[in-house]
Amino acid sequence: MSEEIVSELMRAHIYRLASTGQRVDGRGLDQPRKVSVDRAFVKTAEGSARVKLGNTDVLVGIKMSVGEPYPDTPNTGVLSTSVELIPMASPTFEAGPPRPDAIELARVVDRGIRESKMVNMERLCITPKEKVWILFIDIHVLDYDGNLFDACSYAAVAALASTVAPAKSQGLGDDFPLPVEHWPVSVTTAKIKELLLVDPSLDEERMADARLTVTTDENGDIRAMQKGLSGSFTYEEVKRIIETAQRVGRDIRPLLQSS
Amino acid sequence: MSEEIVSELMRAHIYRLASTGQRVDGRGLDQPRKVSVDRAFVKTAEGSARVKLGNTDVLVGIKMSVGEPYPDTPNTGVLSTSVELIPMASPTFEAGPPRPDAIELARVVDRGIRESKMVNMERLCITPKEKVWILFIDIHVLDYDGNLFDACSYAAVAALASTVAPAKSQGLGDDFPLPVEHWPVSVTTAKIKELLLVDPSLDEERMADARLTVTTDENGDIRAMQKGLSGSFTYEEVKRIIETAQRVGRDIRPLLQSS
Amino acid sequence: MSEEIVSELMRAHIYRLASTGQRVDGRGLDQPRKVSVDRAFVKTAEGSARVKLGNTDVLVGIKMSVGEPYPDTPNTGVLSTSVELIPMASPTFEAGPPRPDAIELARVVDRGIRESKMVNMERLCITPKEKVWILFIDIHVLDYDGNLFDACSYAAVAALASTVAPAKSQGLGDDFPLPVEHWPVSVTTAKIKELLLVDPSLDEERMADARLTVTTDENGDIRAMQKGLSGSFTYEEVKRIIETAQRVGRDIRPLLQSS
Amino acid sequence: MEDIEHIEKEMKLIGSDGRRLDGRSFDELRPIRIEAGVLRRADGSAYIEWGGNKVLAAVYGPREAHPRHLQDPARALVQCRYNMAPFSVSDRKRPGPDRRSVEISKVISEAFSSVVFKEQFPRTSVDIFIEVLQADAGTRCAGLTAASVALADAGVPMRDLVASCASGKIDGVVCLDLNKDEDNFGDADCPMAIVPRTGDVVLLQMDGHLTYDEFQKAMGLSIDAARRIYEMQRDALRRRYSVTLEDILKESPPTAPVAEERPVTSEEDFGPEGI
Amino acid sequence: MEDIEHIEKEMKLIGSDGRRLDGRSFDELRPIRIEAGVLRRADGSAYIEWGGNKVLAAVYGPREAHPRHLQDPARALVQCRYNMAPFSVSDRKRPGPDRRSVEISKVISEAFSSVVFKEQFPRTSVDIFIEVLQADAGTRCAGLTAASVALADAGVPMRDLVASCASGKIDGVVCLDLNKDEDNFGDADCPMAIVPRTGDVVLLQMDGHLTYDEFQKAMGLSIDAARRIYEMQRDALRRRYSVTLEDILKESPPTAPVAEERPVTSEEDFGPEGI
Amino acid sequence: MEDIEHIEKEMKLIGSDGRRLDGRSFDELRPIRIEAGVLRRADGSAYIEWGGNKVLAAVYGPREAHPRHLQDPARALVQCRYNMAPFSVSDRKRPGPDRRSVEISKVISEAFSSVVFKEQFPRTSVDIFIEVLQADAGTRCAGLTAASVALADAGVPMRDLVASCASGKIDGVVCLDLNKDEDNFGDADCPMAIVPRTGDVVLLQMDGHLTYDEFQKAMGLSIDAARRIYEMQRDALRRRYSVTLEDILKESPPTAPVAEERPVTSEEDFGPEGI
Repeated sequence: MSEEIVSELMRAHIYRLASTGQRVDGRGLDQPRKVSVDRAFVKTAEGSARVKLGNTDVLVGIKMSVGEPYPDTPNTGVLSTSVELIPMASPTFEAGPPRPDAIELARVVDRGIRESKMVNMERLCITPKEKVWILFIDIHVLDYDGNLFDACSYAAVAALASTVAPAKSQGLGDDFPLPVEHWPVSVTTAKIKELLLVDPSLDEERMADARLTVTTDENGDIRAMQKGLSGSFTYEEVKRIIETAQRVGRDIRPLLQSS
Repeated sequence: MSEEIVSELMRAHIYRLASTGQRVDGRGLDQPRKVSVDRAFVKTAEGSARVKLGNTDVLVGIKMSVGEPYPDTPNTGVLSTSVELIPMASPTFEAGPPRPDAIELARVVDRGIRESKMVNMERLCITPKEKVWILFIDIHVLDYDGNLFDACSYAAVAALASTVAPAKSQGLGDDFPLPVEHWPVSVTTAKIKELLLVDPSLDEERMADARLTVTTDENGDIRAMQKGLSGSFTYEEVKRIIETAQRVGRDIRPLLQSS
Repeated sequence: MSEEIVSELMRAHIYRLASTGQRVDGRGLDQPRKVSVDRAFVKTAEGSARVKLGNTDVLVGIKMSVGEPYPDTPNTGVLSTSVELIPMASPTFEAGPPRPDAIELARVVDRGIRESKMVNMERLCITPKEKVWILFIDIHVLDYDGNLFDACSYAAVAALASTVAPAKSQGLGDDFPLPVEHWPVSVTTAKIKELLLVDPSLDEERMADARLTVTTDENGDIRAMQKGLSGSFTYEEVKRIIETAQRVGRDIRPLLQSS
Repeated sequence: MEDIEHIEKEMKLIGSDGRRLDGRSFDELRPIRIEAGVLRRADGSAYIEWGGNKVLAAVYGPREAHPRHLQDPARALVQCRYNMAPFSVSDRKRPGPDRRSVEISKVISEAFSSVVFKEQFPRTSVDIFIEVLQADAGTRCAGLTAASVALADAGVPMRDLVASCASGKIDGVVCLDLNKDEDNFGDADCPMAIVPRTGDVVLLQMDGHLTYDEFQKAMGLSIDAARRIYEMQRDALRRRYSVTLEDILKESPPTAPVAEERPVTSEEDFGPEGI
Repeated sequence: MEDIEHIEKEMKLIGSDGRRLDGRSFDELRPIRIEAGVLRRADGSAYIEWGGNKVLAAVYGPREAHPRHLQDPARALVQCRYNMAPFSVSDRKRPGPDRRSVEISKVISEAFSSVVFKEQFPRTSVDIFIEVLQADAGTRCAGLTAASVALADAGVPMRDLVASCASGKIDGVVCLDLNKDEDNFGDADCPMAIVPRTGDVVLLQMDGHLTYDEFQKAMGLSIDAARRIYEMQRDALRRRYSVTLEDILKESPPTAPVAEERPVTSEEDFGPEGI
Repeated sequence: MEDIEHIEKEMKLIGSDGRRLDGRSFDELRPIRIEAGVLRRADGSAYIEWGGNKVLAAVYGPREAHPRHLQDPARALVQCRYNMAPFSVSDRKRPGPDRRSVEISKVISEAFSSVVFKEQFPRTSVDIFIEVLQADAGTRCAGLTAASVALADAGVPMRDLVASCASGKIDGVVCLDLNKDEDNFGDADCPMAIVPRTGDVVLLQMDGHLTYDEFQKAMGLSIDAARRIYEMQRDALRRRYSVTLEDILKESPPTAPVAEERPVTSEEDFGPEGI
């Protein structure tokens, strides 16, 4: 577990480097790590994507089944997002029911997708008040090297975009791809003292004072935000972070869209 | 937590005073604390009451919904009572599933209401075997200064008496007040050595050897009893306690009935 | 709890004796303890049996109710086996949800019954896809002196053989005994160093390196096997154990069949 | 099923001859049989059949209480776990404690707390396990009565045994020891437990509808019955430790006597009669 | 019910006069009333009514953190538990934390972590309890605002109070402090909390759809409102510790002042105004 | 869906040419591909594709066992957690362990307990994590096979690798390595695992219906296959630690070799071939 604590030396090194605009892995402060996307990794799922964001490795599988809508949204399908931080991925993850970290992560990823109206959930209604498609987004974190918010979000978006609804096996006509209408991209910035670093690695994340995740759509509009950790941001910093998220989002979006 | 243990000095003081018929807060041994009732505190509930018994502060909200009856009582509504001993109310309460203390408390309050037939549950049947009203009594203890059995019971009774069934929103005719037919009053007596103290305060409760809760109705008949703690009562003491409960019950009943 | 550890002295004694073909309770190495079966112990159950295997004491009750079949087996009844290792039976058992030991035990007993097709589950279908009989095998271990695998299995088999389905009370015609078609017998062998001991007692079980449970039917065919503990078997040992299980099974089967 | 119950509700629980449906008079107990020392692993145990109830009780301890932070440096904890087997009732009960079991476990723990000499065994716990194998109303009284014998069988020093019995009201008549139908369709039930030597009430619960007079009648019946049950408890212990050990419960033969090593309780503690 | 909602969806949330359905203008707060020191057992407490929200906050600590392995040898833990009473919403909520409550508890804990002087109280925890008794949208902001007063009432040293308010978008218009209907049928909601003296943002969440311009408008409204709420918080503390103690909340009379024994915070920490 | 299954039940699983539906002969394995060292955080890891199974295994340790009271002062604990991803099966599996996973975790833990040199690492635990990402029958054998490679990759000293394979019976014919349809509609399945160097059986389970002769045929097939799988395991480790590191699994490039710092096992322990 000792490796879990970033040594004072490493902290000083990261900060000193960052204050000159550099990072340990050679990136600039507002530059995310390399994103690679492998679609359709899992054949037992209706859709899937394995995303590597640097060394962070996340697998998302989408399962669809037919069930009842919620009483207050009788005309829309149901979206359910869960994250398992399995102990395989990090010595700090433990088996058991999801802890607050995993719950927040799942809810933030879910909001990015839900609030951007990425999938037109009304087209997943089969019979109003009675039968709708239920969409399970199951996020399996395989290797944890920082910034799960973005890695999980990318994998979920790419998996949804590759999902084909198994209508035929349910006697509901032909299989069809999910009606994807928007492309949310989550960009997370960490604050270390006065410095802002996009897409923090594990070491950076661990020494961060505050974190802000901003999800923007293909128009650059804001669809979800989440501030985390016990530090604070100035309002000016918030605005800079949003502008960076818009710009970085534009770069990453095509990687999630292409197949 | 040290404050949680009644000091030996305090114990001696309480006992010495009580053996001369007096109590720290000026009451006589068979005198309950002041009861104040605030009805309709919570607008989101079908009925509610906030009761202060001395400094013990309890809020009860009643929610009603439509559901299925139990198979063995197809013609009666369903009553469900639960208590949350939220950590706000005392440094000794912990978050989490209800512990034996809270379960006993909820069950004793429930029995007082159920066995006295306070609410005519048969009139809460909508369609036999299919649809009945379900009555949720949710007890939220806000501030704990002793004798939750009586405080919770008073708040539950007063809340039920203020409850209006939301029939209209369910398409079941006009809203109607609950059919209240009896008025159970719970009176708890603590035994400290050989002395019997009605409505124990927190300090008294903590040094008590035994506890007896007696619920009587408007005729003075006994509807529920519960002995607690690891001490014992003589049969003569039990009889004295019942007689006191009948008398104190008569005094308190009007406070719960008036609106 | 110190009694829970078999002293070095006792271990040496058991091993020395066993290496001469003897056991502390006088048995030979391939000889099970005395089995006694008391049927219909519990009148509230549809079937029951209390089995003593030496001093190990197990009570099984069978309850039946009507419910839905699993979607993938629409024409067969449902079998559900659970074990409670109640703290009454041993100082090492704790209250709470079943731990891995109890889960393995329940699943191995279940497989012996399920895979041998002891009960013809298709005859427990009432209306395909809609209504079938659900068979609950509840195993209550009362006194633990080793080899629960066999004791629980014997009690479950004997209880099933005594079970009468309560069809009449469900408006489903006359009550009928379960359609029993096969007679699985589980025989467990423990390995202590190079020695193989059938039906290990508690002390033997605790010093065993490996365990193999073999369930055979009335034809001597193998229906289920389960290797346990952290030691290993040679293939030759596995074969010897199976042959012993076939032979011991033939001896024990009549005890479970007769009423 | 509902129809049957409805019929029974109309049905009189007491016949024109003043007898109850099972033939008992108002002050008559159901048949009771108690056996001490029926389990091998437990430090003490007892089995009771009381009408249609079949209940096992076992005691472990005094043993080190754990988890440690529960230990009381001044005395032993007395902890009871009352549990119903899934097959002990007509509709299968899901395994594990429900709210009713938790409450019963609590009041039984408290009942024994006042008789066990807890101060003799600081930091330990005396663990009482009650398993209801077949239920027919009155299981808490049956369990408490058996657990009392199991405590004595385990040699746990106590002021006295605890004896327990319920009374109630059916068809408006106060009656002793209700069975399942009487409990379901009766008007009130009042389980209690006393320390027979002193008459101290260590458990008392009531639900239903009793006038003060009726309550006193019910208590009178229960106290009288508890004294008779006390004799049965002592008989069971006498049989267990007698020279001619009767093998009454065929399925659960008592193990060898252990009275020499673990005296049930001293003469002083247990009163002039001894056991 | 679905039909009603459908109708409301068609319904305009802002009238032709530019007023919202409850009569407020776009930059108007709902009525807010704060009371400090309303509970007896807690070390500090506050009650807030904010529109239709009724929320209690209590603080215990700094007290020994337990279980022990959670203790931080260098500083206090700041732990919030946000909870909704089952009857606080129209459809009864099952007791116990759901995923939403867990997330809100986490972001509120983090918001206070940056203002409490944690290093002064190693190995302890400062426990904040927020109970929503009646909910009408914006409960996390109301809870945070009340908890801030409760922390001060408990005498927990802080850099400043935290003040919180949400803004959102309804019918395409950026508005302050959405109520329940506006939240349900609006386009976006953006709760935030700041440290008023510095303007530091300690909580920020958003969901819905805002252009960057709209976001800035929303933040402008919220920051301005938070400063007004800050005054109300300080008023509540002034009333609590004033000589003439007003008995505003009749059902919950404030207990005797404890300012002497537990100074809320030092002059230096809390800015020139003091409280 | 039921209809489809019904049809398949009637369907022959072995054709008139003696071939199975996927074209294999009775003693033929499905295609297997093993890759060592595929994760960065874990101390050791491996990925296996075995027919339609995709399984990851990771190893942490030996590391301090916690909670502490689980520590064994004489040896390391070997603890496996087998888990299926919700999307790994056709009907979504709820997250978290079910009874089947608990049992499989237990038998795999026990299988490795006999090969790890536990006495060298008292008070520690060796934690093995198996994640089934896509399932097609035989996941426990695939997981065990991969975990064995992950243990070697982590440098955990062992007597030998463990190799695993199942055999079963379909259409009355004993066959090696059943796939999902064969498992669902076959007559028996018998997973086993051996220590190849000695032939010791460390895992053995069976369900279905096998005569004693058929069992011996099945074991013969499995033992033979396990020896072939053993070669694949060793090949994977050779590739991992070779000079020319092949980037076979494009999505999960192996990290830099760590053989220098953590020798897999000594020559003596692992047999003359080394790895």
